[in-house]
Amino acid sequence: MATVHLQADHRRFTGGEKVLQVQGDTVGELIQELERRYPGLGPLLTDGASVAINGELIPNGIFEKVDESTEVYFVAPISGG
Amino acid sequence: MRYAAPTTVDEALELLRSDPDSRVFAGATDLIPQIRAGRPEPALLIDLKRIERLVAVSHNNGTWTVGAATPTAALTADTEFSATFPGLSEASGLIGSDQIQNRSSWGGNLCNASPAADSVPALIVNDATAVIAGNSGERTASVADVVTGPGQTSLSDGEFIIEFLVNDPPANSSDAYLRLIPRTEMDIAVVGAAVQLTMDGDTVASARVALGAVAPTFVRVPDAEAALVGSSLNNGTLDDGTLDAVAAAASAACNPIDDKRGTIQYRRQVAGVLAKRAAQTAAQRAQGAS
Amino acid sequence: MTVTENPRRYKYVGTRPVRHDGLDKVTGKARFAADLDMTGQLRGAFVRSPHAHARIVSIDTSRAEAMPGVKAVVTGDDFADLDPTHPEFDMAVNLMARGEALYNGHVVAAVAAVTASQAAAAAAAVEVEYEPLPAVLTIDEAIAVSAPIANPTNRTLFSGDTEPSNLASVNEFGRGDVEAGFEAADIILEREFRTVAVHQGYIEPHACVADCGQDGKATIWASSQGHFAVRSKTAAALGWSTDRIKVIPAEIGGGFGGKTTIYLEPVAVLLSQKAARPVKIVMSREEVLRATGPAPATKITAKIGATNDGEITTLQSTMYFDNGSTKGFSALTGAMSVASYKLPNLQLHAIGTVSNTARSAAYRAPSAPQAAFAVETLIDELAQRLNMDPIDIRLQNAVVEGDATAMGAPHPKIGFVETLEAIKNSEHYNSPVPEGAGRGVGTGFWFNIGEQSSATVNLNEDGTATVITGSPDIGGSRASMALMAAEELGLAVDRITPIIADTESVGFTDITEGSRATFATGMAVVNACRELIGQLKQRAATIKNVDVEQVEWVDGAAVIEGQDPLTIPEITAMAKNTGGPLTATASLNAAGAGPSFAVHVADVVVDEETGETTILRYTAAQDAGTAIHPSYVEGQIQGGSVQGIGWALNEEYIYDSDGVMENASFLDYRMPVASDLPMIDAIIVEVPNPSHPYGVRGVGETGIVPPIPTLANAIAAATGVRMTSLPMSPPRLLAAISGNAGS
Amino acid sequence: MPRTHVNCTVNGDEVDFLSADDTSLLNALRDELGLIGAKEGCGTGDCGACTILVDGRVNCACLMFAPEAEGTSITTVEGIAQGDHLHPLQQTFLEGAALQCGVCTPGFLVSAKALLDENSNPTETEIRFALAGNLCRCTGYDKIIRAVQEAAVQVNGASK
Repeated sequence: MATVHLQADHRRFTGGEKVLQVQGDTVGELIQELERRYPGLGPLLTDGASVAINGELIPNGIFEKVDESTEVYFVAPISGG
Repeated sequence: MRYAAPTTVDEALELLRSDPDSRVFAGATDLIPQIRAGRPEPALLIDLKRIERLVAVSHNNGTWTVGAATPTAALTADTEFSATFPGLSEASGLIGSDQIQNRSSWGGNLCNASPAADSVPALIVNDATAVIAGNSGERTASVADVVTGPGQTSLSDGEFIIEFLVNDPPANSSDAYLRLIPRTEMDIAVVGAAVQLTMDGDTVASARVALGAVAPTFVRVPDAEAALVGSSLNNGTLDDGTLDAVAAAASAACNPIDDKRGTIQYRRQVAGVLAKRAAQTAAQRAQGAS
Repeated sequence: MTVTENPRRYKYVGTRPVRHDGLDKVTGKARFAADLDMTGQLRGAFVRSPHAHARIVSIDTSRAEAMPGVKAVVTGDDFADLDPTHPEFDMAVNLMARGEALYNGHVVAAVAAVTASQAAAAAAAVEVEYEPLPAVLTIDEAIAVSAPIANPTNRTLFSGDTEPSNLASVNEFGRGDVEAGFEAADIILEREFRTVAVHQGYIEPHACVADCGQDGKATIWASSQGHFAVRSKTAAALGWSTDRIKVIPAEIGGGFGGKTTIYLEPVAVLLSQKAARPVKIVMSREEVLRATGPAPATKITAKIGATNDGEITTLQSTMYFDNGSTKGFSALTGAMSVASYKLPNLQLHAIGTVSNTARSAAYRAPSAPQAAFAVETLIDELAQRLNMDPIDIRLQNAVVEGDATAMGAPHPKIGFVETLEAIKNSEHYNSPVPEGAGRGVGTGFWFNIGEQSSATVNLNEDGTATVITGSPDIGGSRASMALMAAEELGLAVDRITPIIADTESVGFTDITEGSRATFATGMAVVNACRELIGQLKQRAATIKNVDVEQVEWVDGAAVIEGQDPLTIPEITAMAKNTGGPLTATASLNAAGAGPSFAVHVADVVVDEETGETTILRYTAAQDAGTAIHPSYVEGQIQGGSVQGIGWALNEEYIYDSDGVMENASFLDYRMPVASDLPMIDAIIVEVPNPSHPYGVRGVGETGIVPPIPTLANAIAAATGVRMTSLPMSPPRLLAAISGNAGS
Repeated sequence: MPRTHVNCTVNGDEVDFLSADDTSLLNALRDELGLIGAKEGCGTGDCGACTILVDGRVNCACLMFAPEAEGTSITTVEGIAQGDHLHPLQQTFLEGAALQCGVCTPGFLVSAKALLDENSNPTETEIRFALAGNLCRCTGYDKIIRAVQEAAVQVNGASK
């Protein structure tokens, strides 16, 4: 279980919900659960996003462990120049 | 493309006759970029820099004779020349970087026939003459009459400029050249303004004003010249009325285009600004000249 | 000059040794891609579309193939057909058009011949029949109701839409309630800002050599920011497996993001395969400007509200970024970079558009400078209206650790306040503004990134070391790697040789981008060194016949109580007796990249009769985390500043009505020259990044962000005119001052 | 394609090469003589990466036809050190971190050498204008200017 914060783009899938409590032990499991609850949201989170966990930006972090105290933000992929 | 480096004027004329698709060059600082941009290569390129007369500079009996292929760096480094014609020296020194300065020449700058050429307005206000070689011998033409349009000159096929003649100015005379470029170097004039004038005490006795990059050819501005003549220099400045008249006349004389380097509006406005500033500088210099 | 949060505590890190690749670069020996020649090498040349948008009806290569010296010709038919959803689809289409030419300069065919001039002649002889199509050249044209479709393969990212569109991406994010924020504001400012495309402007044009053998394997010598990416992108474009391609990095002559993608390599490989000879391709400057890079043009509206005491209550912005011919994330990263202030109410719309202009590429802190132009101009105007100091209003609203970024995630430990204070306390900021001049301040932010890196460290038999990484060195990173290895091992920097290995000689490493090389690859180097130290202690224990727990590693030597220390050369000399060579490898996908903030101040004078701006003085402060090699940190700050200055004042893509770039040369694409500038005083602020063993944040990106608003604000102070479109060139500035246009 | 036999002195050595008439001197130096120090950044004389000395004066090698080199004395970046003793500019560029990617560096060194040969005590403004024909995109010029200033001090110190 973790607290997931969604961007405005994601909220069309969730009926406007911005902050969700989601079941799962890893980021990947959170995404699976979100896809189950809101079909179509999963690919957006997997393909288009890095994940910020408790403030630290983690690229490709689908196997990162989460627990009740974890705040997860899905943010857009960033590269650089 | 073939390359030839004649050592005499006659040899160069012979080479020009030998191939209708031939072209003379000095610095090639415009030619090579033009070829790279897709303009067809001439079949025969004739390098004029090995002809002694084309790279010689002399000063005899009040007249400067400057070989048409002389690098402009040699002119700006000539202290006597630069003291005599500070504006013409400045204009010559603005043609590109130090690298370009060792290649660029008055002949090339003039015959490339870009209305933005820096040395040409300054040559025009100094009433310079071009000595032109051709199949029927040498002739002379006023520099002001050489460029007839963008990329076009009054030279006939088979002709090229050998040298320029510039007379020492009368006493109490001087000149100035200013140009506007967006950077401080490595740029083509958006506007260029040259002024040459002669002072009689504090009063302007005669003046010539020419502009570059503001019309298909270089422009003399008689109304600005008329405004200057009779005006006086007080504490190093011409009066506001004269400067405003010079600026207005210069702006009115423009017939510019909008292009990647500047707008019509901008060129008109800045031509006036540069003309009045150049006039002011030339007047100060002339008064300081003895 | 360095403002240090912690006292210097390192022996090597923070010193300024001569870089290891320097000698070759000052003597002319360094080999960039265009300097490489292979036996039997051919030269390649491209056929490029003269139209901004056209259907390719037919291509007849027969006349070109019959020309002297011509050995191979390729067209789009020779390349793999990727599915439009493939991540490299757009890259592949960009390097060779299929069906439609999408911009003026788009490659439609390529030839290889014995000499460069034969190749150019043959390219001119390829006959292409085009059917011109309506072209979209600007953001406004792209979003117009009845706009023609610029690129029929474009679908709006993540929209689920199946119809072609001129929208590349549409994103919306934010927090709070912006309307309530405006209600709470005493002052509200709103402006529209426009910027045009600009180029990265690296001095080395793109170049490569490819040699495809009879075994079907290819070797590529490339100038790129990431040779592993060259491998994967080439493999994708050709439909080849990765093991068929080896990429050897040449020295790279500048990148700034522009060499994170590729334009040449798959074409060179195919030409080489067809001709069975090596093929070298070198772009001309005109090709570079017409068909690579640029950074996106933008149209940004921004509205900001604040209370009379300077608290920003809300920000609302809509940002359009023109990606050029293919989709991209530029609008999204632009909006995401609005992350410097506590904004309780924030609403950002980020819309990427597609047009028939060259495909845009990353450029140093991609998209952040355009966004900062808007936001930092409005904040400056707020300060002016509220009669506040421009640094104070920023300090009042500056984000600190735990405050939300634009996307909502909290900032880690950051140094924005410290960087603002460094400028506030600087001699420059406290000096009187020169007579007739205006002073402006601007700030910038960039995320910085981690990504994947590998490193191998070998100890040689005499105790010297080789540090092998896969990160191309675009700004002195080899020196940084050597410094961190020196610090770890306790070995003098000049006894360490840092090298960049090819794709078969070191582990996978992502592109040098996002200020990640010193951060992430540096971390891999540190980890490999720590692994080596473990081995060294073990060897020392063997030599001294003690338990390894009794060995301490102190200042480059194994220390065992009661015995003389064993130095690295003493241990490596006995390596063969103690288990063989000492080598260690580490790899990682680095998390915890530290965001970087910059604050700049400039004094300018404007000639109000000609519109010319002269910069009298410029100071740039930036949080580097820890400066590993301070000279190259300063160099990144100074170089980024000057690129931003060029962007602000004179650089611009000028297209004619047919979509032809009119100024595709260094004469008319006006990058700053030495005489345009003052010294750029660099102040390094050090607020270490807790996620890196030495506190590195990465410094390459952020420096380009503040200059545009800094100069716009300085010009406003000098003239009273707010410039809202770029470049602020003499004609545009004079028009604005004269009330003819502009502001 | 006509080829011309060109004789000249390059970095003190008498050399000769055959060159197509429309080949630039830059390409001849790089392809015929293997001197790859001078770079082509633009091919139109606008970036200075190909700067060489021809009879002691700075030129863009990309703006010269190879046959024009006949009888001249050319110095490239490869020729500015004295044996294994670096020119003071090379030393100050290294020590002052006046290069990043290094592709413009050969041109800057040659231009700066020409400046110091003529004026061993230039002002900052003189240095900036003397180097205005050389583009650098990495450094913002700051450290390049400082390295030339430092080399000038060394050159003057050595000549006193």
